[in-house]
Amino acid sequence: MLRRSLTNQRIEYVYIFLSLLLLVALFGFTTDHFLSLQTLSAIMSQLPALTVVTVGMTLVLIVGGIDLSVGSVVALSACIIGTAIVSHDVPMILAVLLGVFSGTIMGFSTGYLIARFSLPAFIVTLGMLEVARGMSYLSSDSQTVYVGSDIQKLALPITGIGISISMIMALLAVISAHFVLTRTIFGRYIIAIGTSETAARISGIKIRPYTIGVFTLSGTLAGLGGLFNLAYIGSADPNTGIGLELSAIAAAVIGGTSLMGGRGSIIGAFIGVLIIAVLQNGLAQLGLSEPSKLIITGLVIIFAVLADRFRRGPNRTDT
Amino acid sequence: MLRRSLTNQRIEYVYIFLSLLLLVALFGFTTDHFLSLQTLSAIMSQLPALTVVTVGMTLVLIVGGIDLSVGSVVALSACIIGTAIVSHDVPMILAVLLGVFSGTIMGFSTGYLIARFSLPAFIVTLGMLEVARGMSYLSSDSQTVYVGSDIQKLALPITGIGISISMIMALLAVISAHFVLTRTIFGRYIIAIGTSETAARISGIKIRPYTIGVFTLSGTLAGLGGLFNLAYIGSADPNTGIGLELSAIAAAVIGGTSLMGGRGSIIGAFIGVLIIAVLQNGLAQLGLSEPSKLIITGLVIIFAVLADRFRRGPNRTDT
Amino acid sequence: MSSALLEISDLSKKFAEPVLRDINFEVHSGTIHGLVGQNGAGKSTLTNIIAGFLSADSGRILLDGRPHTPKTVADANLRGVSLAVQEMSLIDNLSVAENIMLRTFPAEFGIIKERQLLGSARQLAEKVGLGSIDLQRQVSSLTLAQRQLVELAKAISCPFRLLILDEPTAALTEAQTKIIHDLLRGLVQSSRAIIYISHRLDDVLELCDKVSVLRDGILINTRKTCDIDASWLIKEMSESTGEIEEKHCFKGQKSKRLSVLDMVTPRTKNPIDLTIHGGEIVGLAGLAGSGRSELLKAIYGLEERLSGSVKVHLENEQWLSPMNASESVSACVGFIPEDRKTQGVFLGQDVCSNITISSLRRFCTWPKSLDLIKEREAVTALISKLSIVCSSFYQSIETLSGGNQQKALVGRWLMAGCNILLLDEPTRGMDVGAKAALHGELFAFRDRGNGLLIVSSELEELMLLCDRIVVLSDGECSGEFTRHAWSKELILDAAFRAYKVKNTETFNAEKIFD
Amino acid sequence: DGETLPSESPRIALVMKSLANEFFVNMADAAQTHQSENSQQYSLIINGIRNESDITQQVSIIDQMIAAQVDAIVIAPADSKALVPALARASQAGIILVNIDNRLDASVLSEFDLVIPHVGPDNKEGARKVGDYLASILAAGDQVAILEGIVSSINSQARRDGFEEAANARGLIIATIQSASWEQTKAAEITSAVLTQHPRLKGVMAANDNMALGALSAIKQLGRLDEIEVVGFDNISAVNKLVREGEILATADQHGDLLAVYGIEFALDTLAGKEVQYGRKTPVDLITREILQGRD
Ligand SMILES: Nc1ncnc2c1ncn2[C@@H]1O[C@H](COP(=O)(O)OP(=O)(O)OP(=O)(O)O)[C@@H](O)[C@H]1O
Ligand SMILES: Nc1ncnc2c1ncn2[C@@H]1O[C@H](COP(=O)(O)OP(=O)(O)OP(=O)(O)O)[C@@H](O)[C@H]1O
Ligand SMILES: [Mg+2]
Ligand SMILES: [Mg+2]
Repeated sequence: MLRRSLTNQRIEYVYIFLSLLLLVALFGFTTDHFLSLQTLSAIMSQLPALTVVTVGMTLVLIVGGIDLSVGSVVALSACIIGTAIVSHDVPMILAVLLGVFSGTIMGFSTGYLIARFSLPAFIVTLGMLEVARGMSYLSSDSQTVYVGSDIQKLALPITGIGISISMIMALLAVISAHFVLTRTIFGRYIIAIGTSETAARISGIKIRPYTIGVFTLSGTLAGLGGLFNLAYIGSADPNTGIGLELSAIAAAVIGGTSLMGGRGSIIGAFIGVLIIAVLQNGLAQLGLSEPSKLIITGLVIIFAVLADRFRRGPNRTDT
Repeated sequence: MLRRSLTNQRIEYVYIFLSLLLLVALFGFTTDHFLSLQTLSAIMSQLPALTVVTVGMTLVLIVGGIDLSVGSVVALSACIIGTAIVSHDVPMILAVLLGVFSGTIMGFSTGYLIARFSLPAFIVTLGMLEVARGMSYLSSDSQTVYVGSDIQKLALPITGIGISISMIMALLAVISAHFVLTRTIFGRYIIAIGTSETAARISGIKIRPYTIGVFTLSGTLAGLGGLFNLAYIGSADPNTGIGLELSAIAAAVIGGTSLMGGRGSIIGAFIGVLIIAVLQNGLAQLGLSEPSKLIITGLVIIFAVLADRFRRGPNRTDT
Repeated sequence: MSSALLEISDLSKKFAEPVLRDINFEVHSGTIHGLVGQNGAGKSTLTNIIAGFLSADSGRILLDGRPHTPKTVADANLRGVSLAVQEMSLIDNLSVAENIMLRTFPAEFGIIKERQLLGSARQLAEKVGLGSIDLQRQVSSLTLAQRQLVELAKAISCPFRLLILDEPTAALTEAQTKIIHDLLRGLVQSSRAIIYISHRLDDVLELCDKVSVLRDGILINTRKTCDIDASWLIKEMSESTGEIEEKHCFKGQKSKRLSVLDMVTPRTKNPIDLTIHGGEIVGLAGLAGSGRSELLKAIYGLEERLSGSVKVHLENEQWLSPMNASESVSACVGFIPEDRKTQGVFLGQDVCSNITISSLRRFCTWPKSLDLIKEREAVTALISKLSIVCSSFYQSIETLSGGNQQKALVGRWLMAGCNILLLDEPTRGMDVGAKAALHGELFAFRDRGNGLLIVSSELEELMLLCDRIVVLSDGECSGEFTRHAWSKELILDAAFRAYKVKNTETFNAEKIFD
Repeated sequence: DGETLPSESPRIALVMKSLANEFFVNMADAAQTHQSENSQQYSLIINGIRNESDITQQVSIIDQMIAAQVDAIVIAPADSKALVPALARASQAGIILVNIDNRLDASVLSEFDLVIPHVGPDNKEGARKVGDYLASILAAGDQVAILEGIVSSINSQARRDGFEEAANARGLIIATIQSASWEQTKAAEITSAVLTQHPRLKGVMAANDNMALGALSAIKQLGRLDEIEVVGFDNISAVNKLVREGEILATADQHGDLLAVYGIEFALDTLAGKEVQYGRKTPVDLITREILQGRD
């Protein structure tokens, strides 16, 4: 099991990693300064929020769900932290906990609705997307809340190590989620539930706590994403994170996660995040017009799943 | 078959229709002028675009796919028609055909990619969403193209009948799609494919042409939606239709369509469209703040699927 | 004998490893040609290739003397090849009538003629013995047996030259099987042929004109059925006699293991009481639709219990009362469902995780992480103990043959340390050898002092395995027999009892057959 | 019964581009305050659209307001031409119209024989002022980048044009113009990429303050706050603070609060039968550190 799964996975990673390298090489050729430390550090500072959100999304996809609300929850968490610090003089640590916890609560409510009433996750989280966005406008009074440089320390590279606390936390999230998925009962159970709920129930797995658990995790990670976003920009914008859910899903799927549940890889999803970040950065360095950027982004997404298909062979059919 | 399926379906409609009436009554009580002919005519003039897009989406969902690109395709079609008329002096009929046909082509390409390479529809149409949006910026030079009142005649109520050509066409689309779904081989086959692709293949149904056909239809209907949008506004906006796909999916699911494929109703989806339109209209007449509107919209969506679940009983599990 | 309708030469097919090797095979017009072989021998693969669902790697197929290389099932249909598959191809969201007529909707300009559809479907349904079923029901509401009959009706709905039936009677009772056989005899005319796959060798010998034996992807032998008998077939299939000595001695201590008290399910009329002792195999017999599966699920905690309870007895006079599946597993009760594919195994996951899913706690080390090496060792040991045929334990479970999938499911519960096992149709669709092997495992399980409750539609199987047989009839308990005090007639009589008592005049075939 | 009953006070609808954007929220707040101070005189319904450039939704809102039989509509149009046909419908229904913020297109108005009073600032002019100020700090030949909003939005286009004019007039070199869709995060990402590609960049001109905030954070991240100046537009409170602290060089204030109030007053005057035909241009003020310190 150990040996083989490692080899299998390594091969999966190799292919998608090659796509990433190809993209990097492409931008290296077409721009002057893409292959530079500065680009690396720019990309690194953009990664944390999308990374943690994608980790949560991957787990949700594996258990057979989907979470469209993450972008709004990121905004909600950022606004709660920002408003707490600025308008209510809450100490930063407490404010951060409050923000992340708001994500936990949103995730738990979503999971509870889905698991308790067997509702379609797509629609429940679509509703939650609106609700969380409305709440983030409410909590910030629809204003951009400037928090200042204290919180930005999270996003600044630590001298000596060269990467920021946000990034370290995001990497920790990747590693622990990978561990949970491959080496714990929780991981096996969510894979089983995502593969076949009936078979999982017959095997003695309780469906509800695991479904709720995964959505709660995704909400919490989105709350953390809000913190990282806030730390990156230094101000909380209730309009942030629109469309983030689609980037996260794209990253997860490019990284080999199935939208049908039961199959997915955290490391793959992280490489998917890197691909998206490199793409955005490279296109901005190229300075292409907005239409061209959109068209290229769309084509790269399609190309990435196409490449994945050719690697995997045509047998597996997802929706 | 005939008698039986009719009875079943009628019951489904009754329940969702009651939700609609409840909503109307609610707004009737809380606002002064909601129950008026003007409100009716305002709603009627907003319906056609969302209606045809939802019809396409419902068919796509039934065949087991999803189409996230419809909003962008609506914009693309509107921009192509607008630019053709204004900048290239193309006769209106020809321009309209061109615009709708652009939707057909987008739909066909999407369907071809999905069916030929068995790619996940979610990701392919996510890519197409970006591509079509980029193309609509390109075709309109990122400007709102003012077309004028000629094309608006489509959207104006015909004296005597009281409804517009757009609306008549949209209703025709609803009726014919309902007919196709319930009374033709094509309809049965897409239900079969959506229920189980393998079973359909073993039964001797060719999957590809039907999948491609349904996506092409959805693209064409989105193209038509672009025309109706253009006719409603009188100008083509390359930014129109953002998020339309989510409204269309919500309408379809509220109307009883399963996101897992194989089950759905066009009439139900149309009532779903009405619910969404009534909700928007009523909230605007109430003049609530933006946050409250968002939160109410989200809760209504969740409540609608919850009500549907209680009616259907807890057995069916969708994602 | 007339000329060859189907001629296959040097056909090979490989998945992960070769599944069919240089098959040479002929089917003549006017015959019913049997195809037998162990689980995984390649029967379904071969027929799926002929029917266009799979493509061969090499070799040649001639149909009517012309090359036959269908790319899709639809292509093969056009050439007159019709297939009824083992894992059924019914569309749950369509009605019975629509499923039957799926290939040949009566239509004008693509618009379906409803009346004609119903009429034709009715005729076909009657032919297969589904005479009085409501054709407008969704097929998802049918029992397995009914679904199998619908599948058959669907296969004969379009004009065919070659009809391929992959285990058409696996879920049917004897009476239903007889109707089907009569139908098939009538269908074979001078220009048609039927390929008939079954593990019921007596059926094959009785029905078919010729029979071919597949073993490990090689076509070993083709004979006329009049020249051979079942033991010859078994020998050819497996190179061994496949006989198992009956170990029907109930030698366990008579301690109660599981008792069911006043169980009422939606289908039952009267409360049901049942006790399983350690070292005992209890059978649950009854006609199709009599509510056996439902009772089993209710005991396990999957199905709704209207009232009643289950007690799992522990060593020290104490007992547990599991309310749902996960509590049952904690109480060391295991369940293997009748629908292996959708409810039993996790398709797409490897053999290893399919086996260990219910016993992961055993492999947990501090801090809550799985010891993959320990897991691997345990699974390897189990695979060799149960002799599950797979290339490795990380092979995807859906690529295993049905029999081996079933063994893996038994393995799941052995791994979980169950001492009570509930099995629903455990050997459906399994060959003689695999069946015997599974039976051996069940006996061994019993002999370790564990209790079993088995539902099977094959009375012979129950009579071979069980120490006691409880009979359900139309949702009520209509008899209980112990070994040596039963006979086939007595059991059948009990199985029919509720239907007869209820209304002797309107006692109709449907009640029995559906 | 579209005409007001004598006993009923008139209902005015304020239709805006967004209610999720600080500029318009301030506008709405000011209008709300005005209404509560004059609650005898009129009642107010405020609506905004979800996405600043979703014209369709704004047209729907106008139709909904016609259906709600309001007496006057004060609108900040999301597009100068596209809204006119819908406003013509409103006018036909006897509703008084006032145009605030961007000006509706004169030629299309005349096509519909409409005269709608306008109260509003000149976005392009404002952007030019901000651009000029940036240029006065930088030297001719310095490189600047422009961040525009959603490319098809008229505000974005006007401000971009104003920045461009100022830069060209003062000899600044425009290194790149890219859209960050009005968003902070996107602006930060694009700015860091642009800074890599154009290491000698000296200034970033953002078409709104949120994008300016994003650009600022990217610059801080790279530790180049001393070398690069950022200007924005809108004077939202967060940026106002940063201008004061000297991190952002300048922004522009369009006095959104006044806009809505002026618009409502126009409408009330018209309803009262006074003749108000003319537009009223509102000021766009340059906001810099000196100016703010001067005000204190
Ligand atoms: N899609 C697949 N991928 C890989 N291997 C497969 C696949 N389908 C079947 N096999 C393998 O091919 C072999 C033959 O399978 P097949 O289903 O033809 O056997 P069979 O004779 O029909 O068995 P049974 O009696 O159990 O139905 C088995 O070992 C099986 O594991
Ligand atoms: N004659 C019938 N009347 C009413 N319901 C029936 C009948 N036959 C079957 N059913 C329904 O179908 C299901 C069949 O019950 P169950 O599966 O427990 O029967 P079974 O004895 O296991 O039959 P099978 O051999 O077909 O699996 C029940 O849920 C019941 O609701
Ligand atoms: Mg088989
Ligand atoms: Mg059963």
